[in-house]
Amino acid sequence: MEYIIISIGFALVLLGLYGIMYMRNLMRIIIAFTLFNTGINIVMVSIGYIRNASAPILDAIPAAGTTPNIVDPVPQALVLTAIVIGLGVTALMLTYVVKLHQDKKSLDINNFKDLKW
Amino acid sequence: MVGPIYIIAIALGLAFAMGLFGKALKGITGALLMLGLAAMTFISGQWLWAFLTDSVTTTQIFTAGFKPPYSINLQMGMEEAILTFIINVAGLLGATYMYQTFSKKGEQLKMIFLVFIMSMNVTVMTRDMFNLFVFLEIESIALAGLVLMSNTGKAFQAGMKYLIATGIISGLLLLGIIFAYSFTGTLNIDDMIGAHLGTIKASSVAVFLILVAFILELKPFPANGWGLDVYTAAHPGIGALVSATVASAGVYVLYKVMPIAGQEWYYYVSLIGALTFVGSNLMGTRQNTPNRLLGYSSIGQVGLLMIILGLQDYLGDKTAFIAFGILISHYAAKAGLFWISGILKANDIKDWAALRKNPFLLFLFGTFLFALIGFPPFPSFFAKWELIMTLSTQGQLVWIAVILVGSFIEGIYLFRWLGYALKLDHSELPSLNITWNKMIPIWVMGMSLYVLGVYVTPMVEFGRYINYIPLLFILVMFALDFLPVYIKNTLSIGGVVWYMIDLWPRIEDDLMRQIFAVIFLGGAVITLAAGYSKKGTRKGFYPMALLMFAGLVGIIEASSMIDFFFSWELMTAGSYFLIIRGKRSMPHAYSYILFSIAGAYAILMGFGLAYGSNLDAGLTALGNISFLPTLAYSLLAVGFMTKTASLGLHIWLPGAHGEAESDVSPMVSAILLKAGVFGLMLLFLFIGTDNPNATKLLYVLGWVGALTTLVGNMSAAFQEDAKRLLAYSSIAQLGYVLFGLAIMTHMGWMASFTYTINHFMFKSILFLVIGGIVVKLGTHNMFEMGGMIKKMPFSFIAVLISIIVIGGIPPLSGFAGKWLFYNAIIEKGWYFQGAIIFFAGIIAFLYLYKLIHSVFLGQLKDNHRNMTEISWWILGPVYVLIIGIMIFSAFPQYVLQPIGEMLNPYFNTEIVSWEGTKAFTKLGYWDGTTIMIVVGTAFVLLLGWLISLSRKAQKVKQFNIVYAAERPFRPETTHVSYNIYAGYKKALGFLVAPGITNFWNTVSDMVLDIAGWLRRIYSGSIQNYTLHVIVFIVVFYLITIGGL
Amino acid sequence: MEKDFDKKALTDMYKDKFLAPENEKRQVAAPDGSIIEIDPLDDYFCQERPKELKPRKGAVEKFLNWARAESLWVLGFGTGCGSIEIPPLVTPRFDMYRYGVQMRPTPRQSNVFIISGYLSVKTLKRAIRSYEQMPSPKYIIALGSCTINGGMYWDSYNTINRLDHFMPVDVYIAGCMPRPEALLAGFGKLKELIKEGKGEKANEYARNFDWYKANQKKIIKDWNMPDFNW
Amino acid sequence: MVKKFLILLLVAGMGLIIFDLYQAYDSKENLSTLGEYYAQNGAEEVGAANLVTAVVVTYRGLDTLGEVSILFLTAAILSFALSFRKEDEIEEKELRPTSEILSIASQVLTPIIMLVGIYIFINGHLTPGGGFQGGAVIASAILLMLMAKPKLEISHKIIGFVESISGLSFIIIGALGIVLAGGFLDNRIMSLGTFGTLLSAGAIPLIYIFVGLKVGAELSNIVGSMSHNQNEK
Amino acid sequence: MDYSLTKFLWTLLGLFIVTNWGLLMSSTMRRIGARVAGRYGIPWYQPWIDLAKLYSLRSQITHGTMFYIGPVFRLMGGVGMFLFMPMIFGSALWSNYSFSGDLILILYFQFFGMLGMALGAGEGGQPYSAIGISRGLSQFTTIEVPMTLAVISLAIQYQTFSISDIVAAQQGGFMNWTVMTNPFATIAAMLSLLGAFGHSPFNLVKAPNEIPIGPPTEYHGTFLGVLRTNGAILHVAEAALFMNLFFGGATSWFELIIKTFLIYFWSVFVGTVFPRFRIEQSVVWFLKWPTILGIIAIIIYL
Repeated sequence: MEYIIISIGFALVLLGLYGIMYMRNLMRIIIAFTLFNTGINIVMVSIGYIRNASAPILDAIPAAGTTPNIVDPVPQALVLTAIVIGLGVTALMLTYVVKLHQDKKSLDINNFKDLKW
Repeated sequence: MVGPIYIIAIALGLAFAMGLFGKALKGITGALLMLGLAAMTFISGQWLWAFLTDSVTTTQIFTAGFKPPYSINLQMGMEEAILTFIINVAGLLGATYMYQTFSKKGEQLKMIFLVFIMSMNVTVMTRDMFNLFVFLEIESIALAGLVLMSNTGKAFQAGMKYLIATGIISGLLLLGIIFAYSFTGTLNIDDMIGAHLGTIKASSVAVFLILVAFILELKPFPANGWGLDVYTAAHPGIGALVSATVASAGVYVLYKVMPIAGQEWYYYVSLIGALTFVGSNLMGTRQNTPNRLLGYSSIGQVGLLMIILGLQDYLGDKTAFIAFGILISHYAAKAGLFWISGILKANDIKDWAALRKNPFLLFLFGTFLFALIGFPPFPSFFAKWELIMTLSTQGQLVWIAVILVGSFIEGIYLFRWLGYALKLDHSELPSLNITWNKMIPIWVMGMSLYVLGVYVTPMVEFGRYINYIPLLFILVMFALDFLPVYIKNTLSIGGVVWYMIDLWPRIEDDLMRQIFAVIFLGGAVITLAAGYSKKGTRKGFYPMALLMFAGLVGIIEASSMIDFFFSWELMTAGSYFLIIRGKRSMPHAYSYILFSIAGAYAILMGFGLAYGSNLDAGLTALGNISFLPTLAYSLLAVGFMTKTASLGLHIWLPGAHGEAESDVSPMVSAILLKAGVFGLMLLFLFIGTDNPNATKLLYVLGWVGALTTLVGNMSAAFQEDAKRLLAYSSIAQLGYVLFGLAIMTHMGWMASFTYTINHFMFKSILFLVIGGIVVKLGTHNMFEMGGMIKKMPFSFIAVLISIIVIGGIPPLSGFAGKWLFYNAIIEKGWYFQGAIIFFAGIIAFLYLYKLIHSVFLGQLKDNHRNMTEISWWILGPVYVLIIGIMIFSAFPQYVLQPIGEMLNPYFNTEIVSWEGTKAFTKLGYWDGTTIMIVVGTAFVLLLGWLISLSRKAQKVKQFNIVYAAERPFRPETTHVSYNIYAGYKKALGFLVAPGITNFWNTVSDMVLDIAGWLRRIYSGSIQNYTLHVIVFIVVFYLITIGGL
Repeated sequence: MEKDFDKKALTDMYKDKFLAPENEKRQVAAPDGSIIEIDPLDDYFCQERPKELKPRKGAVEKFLNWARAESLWVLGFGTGCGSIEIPPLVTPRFDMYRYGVQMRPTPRQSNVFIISGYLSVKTLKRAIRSYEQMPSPKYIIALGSCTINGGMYWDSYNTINRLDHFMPVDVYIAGCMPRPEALLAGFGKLKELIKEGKGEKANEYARNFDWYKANQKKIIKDWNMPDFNW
Repeated sequence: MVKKFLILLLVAGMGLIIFDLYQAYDSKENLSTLGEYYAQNGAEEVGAANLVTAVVVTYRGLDTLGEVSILFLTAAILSFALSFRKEDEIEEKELRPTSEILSIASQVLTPIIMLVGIYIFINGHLTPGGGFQGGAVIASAILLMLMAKPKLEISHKIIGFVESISGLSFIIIGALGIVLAGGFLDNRIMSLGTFGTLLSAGAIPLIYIFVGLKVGAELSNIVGSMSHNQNEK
Repeated sequence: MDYSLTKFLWTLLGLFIVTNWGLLMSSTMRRIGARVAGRYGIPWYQPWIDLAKLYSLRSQITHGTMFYIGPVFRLMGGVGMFLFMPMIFGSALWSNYSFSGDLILILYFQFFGMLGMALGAGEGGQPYSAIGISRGLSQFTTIEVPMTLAVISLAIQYQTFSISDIVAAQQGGFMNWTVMTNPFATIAAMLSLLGAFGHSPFNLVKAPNEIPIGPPTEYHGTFLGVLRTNGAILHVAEAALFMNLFFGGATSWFELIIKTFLIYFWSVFVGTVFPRFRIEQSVVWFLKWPTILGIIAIIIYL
């Protein structure tokens, strides 16, 4: 199960990368980027997964020396942060796209080569 | 002490609060911003001070009340203190600089700015991997926001590229972190280091991803197009911060996480650093947009830092000093440069000529550039020194070469830039409108470079011996630059004389140093005295001239290699500024400084080898190089030969000396070149006579010297420009000196000394006189002169005596050199080199005659009819020198005999013995005094005889000549000067075909072509930049883990 | 010898008209910006008049005259068709070196000027210049009848008829053309004259300088040189 | 074509790296050191039933501060970037009126959604969810409003006020941790309370309230800026 | 160091002899040349007459100080060469002032006169002079190459630069002369001598009708007299130098006269036979065969 999930995550990462490199429309690039991000998030979550364990929400304080059968809470916490960061970056990218579109009335990346060499 | 955590609290609290005050209290947000940054600076400054005074040790700051690895912890140590301090200072100064911009564009920018600075503080301090990631993201998002400040299409594009690239990088970083976590079960960096992830096959991919992400954050070549665009398009105030602080923080972060990967990976970091350093600088050579150029340079510097980080195993405990020396120089210089760029708002580095409208800015600009290159007294100089020395103790020659090559390439564009700023026409450029808040940050950065330079000096071995007194005097002269020439001149001469008196007791036992002290400082007095002929204030001349002389004296005084090299670089800098003062000197000063830097780096490497062999930085280490001695000696010799302008390395000289000002030419020709001679003498004395490692080198140098004289003299004969002719003559004369030294016998050295002394005197005379004439006549071209003997008889006599000396005609002192040479070459057995030397000596007559005939004899031109004698301020010193020549000619024994005795201990070869006024060798004899008497008597008798025979000669005018029964039409058509040796050129001109110039031209064209070709990878397309990043990752992966 | 026209009017007429352009006053700018007035004739040429140089007295002068006579250096300047007669003198057949007669390429080193045939006005100017540039004592040998009365060119529009109106002649060699033998004979005559102390025509030229100049200027209309060419 | 091939080649290369990662990945049976510590001691130390919340708010509180900063930054950048433009570009665009269903449904749903959001962040230490999630839900309510009434002008003043106050409070609570408890962002400035109740886990609910408000405000701000910008096209 | 009046007078006497011998030699050579052409040529005493005439010309001009001093320099060059050369081997009186310098001094003293001539002619403002000098200097540079090689070869051979010592080493029969012991150096030097004397084929410097007599175009009267005097001295001195270096020196004035005559005759002989070289041809010529011979002369001692 976890292998499938992590594979999906990895596949999304690769797909995202391919999209970023291949797409010419800025919006599509951003979508590819979110795919990429999502893929990573999936991988992160699945890293913390432990077979047959429950969510890291405890009903009671565990007795000393015993470990409750839960999945690793750390990747989940991390992925929370990662998602928010991804959100911020995506929002920022969209802002940029808005500005770029205002500037050139186009979303084709080939029109944005003013800076080179 | 205030805890570093408050840096975060203050920054974020203020940022949040700004929204609260909103529009109601708009005015206050600016003050809040400054206050907040000041507070952050204070906190980190306080820690830094505590560390500097050793009152604290490295402190861990825990959050949430739990110990790591369970919670995030920050660390405040010496390194963190320095970095947070410089980041915050840059933030404070940057905010000061952008104060108006900020208040115009609303409070959001201020918030973003605060968070931006804060995030870098945290990235430096945090010891948690994921936290590092979070704040890196904050940093890059804030930066993307700040880029928007420019509100231009280009800025949007740059920001977009930046976002996408960093997005991919951070995604990969995240992958790496999570897998590292999965392997180690911790997110704490120190724990991860303990886990030795890099060595385990399975976890090495995670390490790879982390490492490559942090490397990519540093914008390695070639995956750095997005970074460059940010530099180009961002507001220069932001560019300054990106270059100064983001790069610093990024480097430190890499330094922090590198141990996770382990030492196996360091090598690759260095490799990427080298690629970046060289590649980025190489492409910078084709760049004309100032901000982008600065971007290339920044990336290059970061590459250098990556090299250093990667080599930290070799560098050991010196890593910190070296890295910080380079980092801080880069930091201050880049920030200052970006800020200056913001003031100028120029799109082309050629427009930086507008800097001349504000001398202070120009001064600061120069300071920054020299700090970047690594000139003394800036910290980067000492850092580079330590870097090279330490690397060479480890035998890392290739790294030394890479670093020096990269630095040299950096010099190519930086000095082109400086030249443009110093020389290009700025009449049509707009004048500068500078507010105090823009000026203060630049001043702070500029001054801090000097202060830091002096501060770190004692940290280097032997550094405490470096003498800063002359530099202080120069600083005073800078301050007094508004005074008129005669006051400054008197002060300068006074300073030089005072220093001479001060110096003399210290070199009392060392005749060689005494001779060079007289040449350098006596020459200084003489050439400076000629400066009285100038009017006005002559801005900038005196500090630079004194800088050069200070460097020269420093070389004499130096007891250690660092002292020597320090002075050597000072001299180079001073002389560069002197040379570039000429009207058309820009390209020549440029090639001068490039050759000088290359030479200096060769010397540096040579010193490195010497240091590496002995672990001793004293000059005496040169005498005992066990590690690659031949290479070391060759490098040192080549380094010194760039100053003596030996064949192959001479192409800078004609232009540089020819186009310089009239009293600068003698300084750089008669005096400056002797620095190279002094260096060679030192080197050869340390090499010793029977050093098996240097035999071949000396043999080659002998040939080089001989061919230099031949080519120099022959080129001089075909010159039409009077000062260039003299310049080529200098090349040739220094060829003699080099040849004599390479002979490595008592007599060869005597000859070299004789030539050195003579060349000092006659070339001073010639350049002073010809320089004065060139100024008066308003032309360099000899064929436009003529007939000056009637207008300037005293100049004529001076030149006549000089050329008799150059020609080696008895009875004047030039013959002494020739005579010694004949003896030396027969003794040494270098017959063919000797024959070439003498062939060249006779060719000298061609240019000597051309010079004196074209200028003084022949037909007087119409527009020179009212000429009068050149200034007595020039002739005065000249006649002092002529008296010197006469004394040396009549009583050579008083000079040569002590020199001989000084040389005796060094050589066991045939010596020159003296019997009163007569010199003996095994082969022959020579009596200067008697010759003088005999020739003088006979000459007077013959002259008397001729006068008695023809008393009544009618004085006639210039056209009273027989002209095939016709009469001349114009003086111009009657003056034979242009291409006077046409037949000779036809026969032997092929020998001086500009092959060497063409060679260097081809080399530079090739470099520029490669750069132009390479930089096409930066096609401007977002996708291409993404591709570069991915290519970089994949290739790096294939090389490291894939085992390619 | 007097021609039937008003010579003063003629010289005045041509005085301004034929001032060569290069002799006109002009202004040039010095490097320092000041303007310099150039008067070519005065600035480029020495304007001194020739002086009469008295011979020494007695035996010294006699010895020197002998030396001068035995060392006749001839200016290599062929003025007319007669110049073809001079080169044979150096051939084995005539071998003038035997008599101490040598050719020199420059007037500064010559003593003897052979006016070898007719003189066109143009050549006259050059001849005068060359003659004046020779150091004194100097001698003129006039070769052929053209130098005596114009010869076959007596009514030519641009040759002179009587050489001694323009330059003092020491020896005339008549004929059209005289052969090299005659030239050698002429040298012999000249030697005699010098040895007798009669070779003082240079002084005569200086003495009657104004007269010669008036004659020369009357004929030479584009007089573009100083009065005496040193 | 060459480029396409190159891209595929590069993706293949990246695939190689990822394959390596994949190979390195191993299905886990046990918690990692860190996870184990949290599982064993998290509830006791922090008092939060939701361990993820414990980690997010307390153990890795600095990260959370960073996250908040990121959203804050994004909002600030957006409102900054989208506010300036050349004057001539500003022109009102005719918009199609929204459908009846949407406008009426939004009036009904908005308060409910808001309430759900508040619930989520108040109970963040007990149930799945928290400040970010709750904030996002609140923002979605605002989005719904905006969709229903495109001309709606959201009061930046109020949003900004909420945002700043909550942000400042977060910082102040964090700083109080240094004074009153073990370190910055330590939640134990208040009593941990009874495990599993609403008023437990020290300052976590407080922090989450502020975070939730702040996130909600920031996201609303973002959405509002975007919508405002779109209106002016 | 002998600065006595006796020495001075003897030297003066030597100078007088040398001058007269030089004049006689030049007229003799011209007579020989004339005989080759089938003429009688000048009388043997013609040079003296010419000198007398030149010194007694009445009018004279000068272009300036250097024009005036130039010939003095030139004469000084010739006289100096004489002064610093031992003329007669073994004679203290006829060794002149050669104790103040060796062979190198003499080699370099040649330039003294050359420079003076060049400067004096230059001040004349006469373009022909300058052209002549430029040719002369150009040619001179390469003339000196085989000469230098030969001198180096000699120095290796005899291990001395002292002329007296070189002559001493050649005593004891003509088989000891350098011309026999070191023929390559001798030939190289003798070829270089052709240029030094400036006879055809190397007389483009003074091309009489192209650039009227070259450097001395403007010189006349006394100046020319001085130059001619110098020519006489210089020719003998140079020939004597070659005699000392290659032909065993001279033990008496008679021997000196014979040897210098023959050496001088060598250049006249070549000059009578060969036509004139252009300057770029002569420059290259000296760098060819004479230089190669010079190099061989050194190689045999390596």
